[in-house]
Amino acid sequence: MRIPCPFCGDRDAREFVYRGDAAPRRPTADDEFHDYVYLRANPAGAMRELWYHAQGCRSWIVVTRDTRTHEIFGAELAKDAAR
Amino acid sequence: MSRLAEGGLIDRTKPLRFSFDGRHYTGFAGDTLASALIANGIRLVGRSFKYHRPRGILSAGSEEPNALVTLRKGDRAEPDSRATTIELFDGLAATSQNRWPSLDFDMMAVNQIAAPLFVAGFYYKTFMWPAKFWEKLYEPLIRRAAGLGALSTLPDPDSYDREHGFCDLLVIGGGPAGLAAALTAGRAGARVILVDEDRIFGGRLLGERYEVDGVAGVDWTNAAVAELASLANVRLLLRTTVFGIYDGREYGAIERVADHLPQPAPGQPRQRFWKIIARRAILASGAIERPLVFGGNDRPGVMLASAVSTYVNRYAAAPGRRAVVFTASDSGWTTAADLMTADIQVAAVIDSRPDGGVSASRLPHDVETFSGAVVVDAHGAPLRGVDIRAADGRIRRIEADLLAMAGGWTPAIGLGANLGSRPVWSESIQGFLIDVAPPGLQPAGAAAGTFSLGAALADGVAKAVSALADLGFAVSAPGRYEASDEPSGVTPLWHVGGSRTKAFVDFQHDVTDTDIALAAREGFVSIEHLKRYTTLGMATDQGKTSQLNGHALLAAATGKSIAEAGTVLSRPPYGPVAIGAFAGHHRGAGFRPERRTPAHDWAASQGASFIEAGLWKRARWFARPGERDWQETVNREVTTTRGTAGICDVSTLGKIEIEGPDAALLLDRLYINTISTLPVGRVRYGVMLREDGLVMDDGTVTRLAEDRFFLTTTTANAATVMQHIDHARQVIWPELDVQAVSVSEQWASFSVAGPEARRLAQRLLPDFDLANSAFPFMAAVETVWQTLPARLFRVSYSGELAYEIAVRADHGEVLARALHTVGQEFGATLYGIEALGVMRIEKGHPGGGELNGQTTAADLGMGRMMSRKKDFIGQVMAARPGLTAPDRPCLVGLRPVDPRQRLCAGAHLLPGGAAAVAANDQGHVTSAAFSPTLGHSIALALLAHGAERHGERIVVHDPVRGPDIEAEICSPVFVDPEGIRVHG
Amino acid sequence: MTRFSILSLMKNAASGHRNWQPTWRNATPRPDYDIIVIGGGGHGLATAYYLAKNHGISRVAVLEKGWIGGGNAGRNTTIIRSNYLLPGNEPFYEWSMKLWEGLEQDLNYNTMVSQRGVLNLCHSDAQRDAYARRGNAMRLHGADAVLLDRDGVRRIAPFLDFDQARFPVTGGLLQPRGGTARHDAVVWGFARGASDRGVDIVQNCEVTGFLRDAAGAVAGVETTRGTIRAGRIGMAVAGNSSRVAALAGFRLPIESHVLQAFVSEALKPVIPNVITFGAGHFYISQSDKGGLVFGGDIDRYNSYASRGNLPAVEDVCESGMAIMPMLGRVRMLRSWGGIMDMSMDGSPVIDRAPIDGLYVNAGWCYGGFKATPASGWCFAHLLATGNPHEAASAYRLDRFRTGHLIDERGAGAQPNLH
Amino acid sequence: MAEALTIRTRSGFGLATITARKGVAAGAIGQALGLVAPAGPVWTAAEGVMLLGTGPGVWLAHAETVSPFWGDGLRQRLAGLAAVSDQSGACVVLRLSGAGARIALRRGASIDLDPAAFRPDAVVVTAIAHIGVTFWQVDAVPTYDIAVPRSFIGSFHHWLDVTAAAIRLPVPASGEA
Ligand SMILES: Cc1cc2nc3c(=O)[nH]c(=O)nc-3n(C[C@H](O)[C@H](O)[C@H](O)COP(=O)(O)OP(=O)(O)OC[C@H]3O[C@@H](n4cnc5c(N)ncnc54)[C@H](O)[C@@H]3O)c2cc1C
Ligand SMILES: NC(=O)c1ccc[n+]([C@@H]2O[C@H](COP(=O)([O-])OP(=O)(O)OC[C@H]3O[C@@H](n4cnc5c(N)ncnc54)[C@H](O)[C@@H]3O)[C@@H](O)[C@H]2O)c1
Ligand SMILES: Cc1cc2nc3c(=O)[nH]c(=O)nc-3n(C[C@H](O)[C@H](O)[C@H](O)COP(=O)(O)O)c2cc1C
Ligand SMILES: [Zn+2]
Repeated sequence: MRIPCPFCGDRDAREFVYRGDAAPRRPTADDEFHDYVYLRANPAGAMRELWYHAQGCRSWIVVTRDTRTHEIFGAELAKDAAR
Repeated sequence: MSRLAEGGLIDRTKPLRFSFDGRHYTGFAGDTLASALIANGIRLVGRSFKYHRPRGILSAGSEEPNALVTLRKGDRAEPDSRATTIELFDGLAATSQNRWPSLDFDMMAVNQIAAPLFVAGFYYKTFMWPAKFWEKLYEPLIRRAAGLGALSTLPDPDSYDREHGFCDLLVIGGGPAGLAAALTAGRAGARVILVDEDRIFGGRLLGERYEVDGVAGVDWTNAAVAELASLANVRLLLRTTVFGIYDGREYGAIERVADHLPQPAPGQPRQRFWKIIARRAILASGAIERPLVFGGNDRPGVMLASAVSTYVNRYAAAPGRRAVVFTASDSGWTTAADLMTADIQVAAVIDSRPDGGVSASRLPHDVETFSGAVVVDAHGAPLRGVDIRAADGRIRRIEADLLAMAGGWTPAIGLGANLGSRPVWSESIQGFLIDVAPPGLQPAGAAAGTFSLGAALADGVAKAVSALADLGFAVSAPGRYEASDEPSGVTPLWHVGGSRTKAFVDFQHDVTDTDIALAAREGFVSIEHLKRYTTLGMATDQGKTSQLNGHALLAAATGKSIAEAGTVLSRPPYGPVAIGAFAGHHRGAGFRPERRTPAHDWAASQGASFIEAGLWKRARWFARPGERDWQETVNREVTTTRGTAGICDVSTLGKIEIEGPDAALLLDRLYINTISTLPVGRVRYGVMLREDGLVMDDGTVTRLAEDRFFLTTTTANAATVMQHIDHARQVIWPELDVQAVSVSEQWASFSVAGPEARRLAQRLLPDFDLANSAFPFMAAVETVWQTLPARLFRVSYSGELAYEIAVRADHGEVLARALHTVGQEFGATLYGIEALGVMRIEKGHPGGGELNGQTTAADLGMGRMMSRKKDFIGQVMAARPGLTAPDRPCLVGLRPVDPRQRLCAGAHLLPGGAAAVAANDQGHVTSAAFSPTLGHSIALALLAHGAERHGERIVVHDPVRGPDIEAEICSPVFVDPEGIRVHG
Repeated sequence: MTRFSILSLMKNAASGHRNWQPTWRNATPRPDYDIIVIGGGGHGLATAYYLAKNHGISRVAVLEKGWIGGGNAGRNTTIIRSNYLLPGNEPFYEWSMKLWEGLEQDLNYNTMVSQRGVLNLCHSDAQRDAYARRGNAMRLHGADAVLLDRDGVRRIAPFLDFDQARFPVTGGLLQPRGGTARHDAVVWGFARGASDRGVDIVQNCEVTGFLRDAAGAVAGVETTRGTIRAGRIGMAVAGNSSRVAALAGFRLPIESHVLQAFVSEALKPVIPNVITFGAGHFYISQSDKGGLVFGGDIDRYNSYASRGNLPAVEDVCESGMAIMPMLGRVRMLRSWGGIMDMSMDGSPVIDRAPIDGLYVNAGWCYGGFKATPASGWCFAHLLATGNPHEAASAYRLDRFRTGHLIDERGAGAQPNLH
Repeated sequence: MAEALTIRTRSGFGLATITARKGVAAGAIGQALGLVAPAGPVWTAAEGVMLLGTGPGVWLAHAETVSPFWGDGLRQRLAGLAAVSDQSGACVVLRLSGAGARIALRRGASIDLDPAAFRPDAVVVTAIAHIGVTFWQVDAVPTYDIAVPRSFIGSFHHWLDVTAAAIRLPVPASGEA
């Protein structure tokens, strides 16, 4: 599998660390922390997810990928991702 | 000898000696082991899996289910190798498998007598009584009988390499379709990789006698390959099997670099693992001929017709003297013609199609032919004759030592299903074809069901043209090829009824027609259940020749069409791949890289023993002559450090620089304690939590400037913490203006600890005021050592007066030497991580045993460090009841009541007198050591209500290692609890 | 139903095996049941079996979207063991081990439970101590555990790399009662037992929605084969837990990840036990057919495709070669993947769902095969009585809220690290 | 056919990581240093200083200098614009040259090094044999410089030796530049 790092270009997935659903935003209210820490989207289909280019440019990126086909639709730097 | 007098793509000037089961034979360069065996008249090659039936050679390619041998000997022995793909080399030694004592006389063949019991799934119904007998009796028996070849158990002596390929077009298979595709793309200027698993290109052309553009197929191939080789944008890979298709248009392939040699040259890898990224790909993998299912179809001497042609045409080896051809397709007639051209007698051609006889005119002279007829039983091992049932129902025996069967062709589309799309049935070709192809891939030629040569060539061109168009390459004049073609019609015959002997569907696994019927009867009617219940298609050939016949039989048994019954998925690898090839360089000591500190070699010269700490090699201790054991060495290192001074390499700690206007703010959010109040030039101990509230890591934070900090992490967590910080600043709080970079590799650092540490350090830095007043505990400074930037920290892990000195890594060894030289004047010792560990336990500092991802800051006695005045990662979740429960085990010290006894980490803690059951389990020992300072064993432990129980006695329960020990609970700080020494 | 024995086998052989009956009834769904179990994997079928056997409830349907055993039950590396550390886990897995030990006689089906021993290798003092901690915990729970030194390991597995290894073997933790079982037979055996007791096993029946009553409780399911009613519904859909939960309108602390497994060409017996590597991700055993069945770490990205990619393959093979250099010339025959419900603390959930009448059995990660009998037993208990079985009492859904986590590895809320 | 490959260990250079402050564009940083700071994974050079783009807003500065305080100087020049960390001791830089250099790197890294695809000024941060490395092409011979974290250099050499042997290359003893 190749992950399209917005900075480095397409790279072997082995260079990356994965961290799931990119949607959760760190909450401010205490009672929202359970969901933030434990409930991440796990859809069968397109998903925006976090990857860290650990053996590359060290960017956290948001990749849009279909979890059924592994097809990748695009990627952007997490710090630029729409919030 | 069965070698034909002339012809074939073998080099008769290069005879090669080889042995099979200890007997010696000769073949020629260009032979496979199978063709050489055939040329030597050997017909019995192996034994089947379950019934141990004698087996010969079925095919001439990688689909072979029967002719499996163990190739080579000793540590290079390779069990389960297909004789049909082994290239002959001089001195080749092969042995047959799965027989005892010999291939001709196999005791295990008694299984055949019990065969009526050994039907599909029989083992699920028996061997259950008595229960204990399974492991002791039944299973060992089954296991011994099963399995094929034996593994040497010696380390593989060969090496494996890897390579990465990138291209516009990958062409998988260099038969006519693949060659035509590669030529088209190569001429258009695209970057092309053409692979074939054979030793030469040509595919079926090598085994056929067709012509292309008026020249022999082989000559056309040679010209095509020569042209391709002349193109700089084309890469040709022979002996290379594409074994799998993966995401991102990635193709895995194995190049057999040296398998055709007696052994690899020095430094030469045996095989090379390719990862190829191809924008487009063409699957021109051809088609595989199907056997016919009739009684005795597994007997040595019964072969695929196309294989017969290949042996005769390509290898000039005659698989028999008197042949019968049994065909359901036109290609059987081609084989009959090939045999006759080679002067091999064709006793009869039996075509199951009522109108099959029309092809008789294709034969050069008269042969007895039967239409609408079948072979019902084959006799002899090796084959002596066949019983045929003519159209009128009469049975007739025909003597023959070779039966060529042509059941039709199955496109070799296994790779196309690798991404999970099931092939679909095609009525027109009576076979399964790729439905949804992997992105960028198109099948071509026989793999696309385009069987005839002319059409396959044209399809190769057309598919290449379409791929090139996608990529924006212009093709000016696509090639057109004229082929001397023949019809390729087939009317499948899935099963011959009325046989009296076993009819095999899956040869290697001994799955018969009746097994399939039985499975259906027992409810295993899903194609996937059928597979698992009968093991159809699960052998080393993955059912390349058997799958479709089996599925057709299931369809018939359940009254469905083949399209409804469906087929199973082919998974990688397409052909079996040596595990060593996937591992490549990363085995043995090269499994993972090794990290060495800058002073590693110097430490070794000082007598250091090293130990793994993650990827690092760290000095464990520095033994001196005369020391009896490591304990004595470590005791000395600790005692000398505490009494005088010690020097320790701490370069492995993770080191991170954090800069920017918001650096302090970020650090406040990362650590449980407040960092923003830290003055410049000072160090603070800090603890980080994960967002779930459990401790992630601990370390020090130094403020180098108002907006510049230097962090240390534990050796084990360096990468995790860096990732965590990047996550915090890029994902959680991208609005912060803060930069972070790892400088772990930049600094070599050494700890100098002990009462003499100041004097020692002062000698190193004569111009710097190290007095307590000027440079107190937890002070830090960027300074200069000799002419180099250096950093000095007054921090202590050992609990002694201590300094950490760091210089650029490339000067680390120089610093180590300088410290040692000065140290010797003071009687300082070098110490390793074992002594470091003892001293940290003596001081009650948490280490690996305590920072195990399951503890909270409070568990470790650091609950009060958690600031309430700010938000930090983990704060909220750390407050959950489960993480704040008063009965959570917390950090205590333990000392044995009998000071001669030793405590061990991993022991559990039980109240005195309580039964050794889980209900009484109150905690466990996290770290333990012998304390030379106290003269007895000490330990840290996590114990329920531990903080309130100092002075109590408890049982240290360690049944996996030894008897219970009584211990006294105490403070985790064993040495200098007031912390006077560090301030000294 | 014919009782299986060597006698019945011989009798049937005499009649050309023409009289065997279907192993289970391939049922057509009825309009309503007392209990519906979603998922015809090992857990769903075992649940149905024990509902009928232990609780006398047989108006039960098992709804399977494909063919039974086609999920993880048919894809796993068949290791059974009860070598857990934490008090929330160990009693449960030890109970499962005990059920395995009597399963064949109970089911009258040879599931080939083979107690050949599970050996976890260790490579450092710290790891040895962690294994000691675990072994001691197992012993406190009445399970068997033996801590081996290097020579002890060498006696069992002389073919390991003791000399050149990057991370030398220093010892191991052996559970002699651990081993393997024939995965497909477990599915078929439970199906046969359940079907025989009246349970309807319905294949090609995918649950696509839930029916609710006026009070909001579940009242049945919508399926690809129509509406089926029941007041109590248990979901045991492994890798699809999040999807089925979403149909019911709630979220689970689970991510679906792919784990690959591999089998080699068949070899004569060479690896006696189950062996796991401690300095990398690799485990291996040899099937009765002779194939070396092995695997390692998950692919580490969310997936619903039952297949993986090369990095995980490389990692597994590197790790295999690191401890068993004899594997170099062994050829991998097939690879495949299964979708696992990786939970946020690496431990499962057997609990009520936040919706009345709906019950969750999920989060088994890569270790739920060994749990099959106990999971079925405990889930049946919960479905039948409404109360958690004591062996599974820690597997609560609200533990993430309360902080009573069961995190064997200490990896935190990061499913792909468990 | 033996492809040429020479391997030299470089010395006497300075290395530093430069990370732009939030909102500071590459242009400003380049200006402060007297060259064009690349915005992508490529390098630029002027007056003995090279800027290698290794990440978004992150560069590795490489200078032919021997001053141990070079990093501090850089920090002063970029005050307010970027964070600077000296890395002069962090890496061993090897220079691989000859047709074999491309083959060796291709065997190690999953990067398309074909001249048709690889820019002559490209910078690659990747992993070879599980070791995180940074390499860039110096000339069309081709010659590459590759920065290997110092603690890994032994293992990297081991990989390089085996790989060089595998492509049938005589491995020259690595000498100081
Ligand atoms: C490669 C691999 C190796 C493993 N190795 C081991 C091991 O060695 N030891 C071990 O203990 N565990 C192992 N496991 C884990 C173990 O296989 C699983 O935890 C366990 O099988 C899950 O329970 P199950 O058998 O009920 O799941 P499954 O067999 O997956 O059953 C769930 C069923 O639910 C069905 N389903 C899903 N959605 C619906 C729907 N909407 N409607 C109807 N039906 C539906 C699915 O089709 C499936 O058949 C491994 C897993 C994998 C993938
Ligand atoms: N007359 C008939 O009924 C009939 C039927 C089928 C095929 N054919 C003949 O087959 C030929 C069709 O041409 P084609 O080019 O489509 O097929 P081909 O069989 O000639 O070539 C396929 C090639 O692909 C290679 N290959 C297969 N899988 C591979 C893999 N995974 N990795 C690497 N290499 C792989 C094989 O070694 C082979 O060389 C014609 O010569 C035609 O006459 C005839
Ligand atoms: C324990 C075990 C052993 C297996 N042994 C074999 C085998 O010997 N031959 C084979 O072809 N497949 C074997 N398989 C793999 C199956 O063929 C199949 O790949 C797996 O059940 C997943 O199904 P799928 O590939 O259809 O998705 C085995 C699977 C398991 C779980
Ligand atoms: Zn990147």
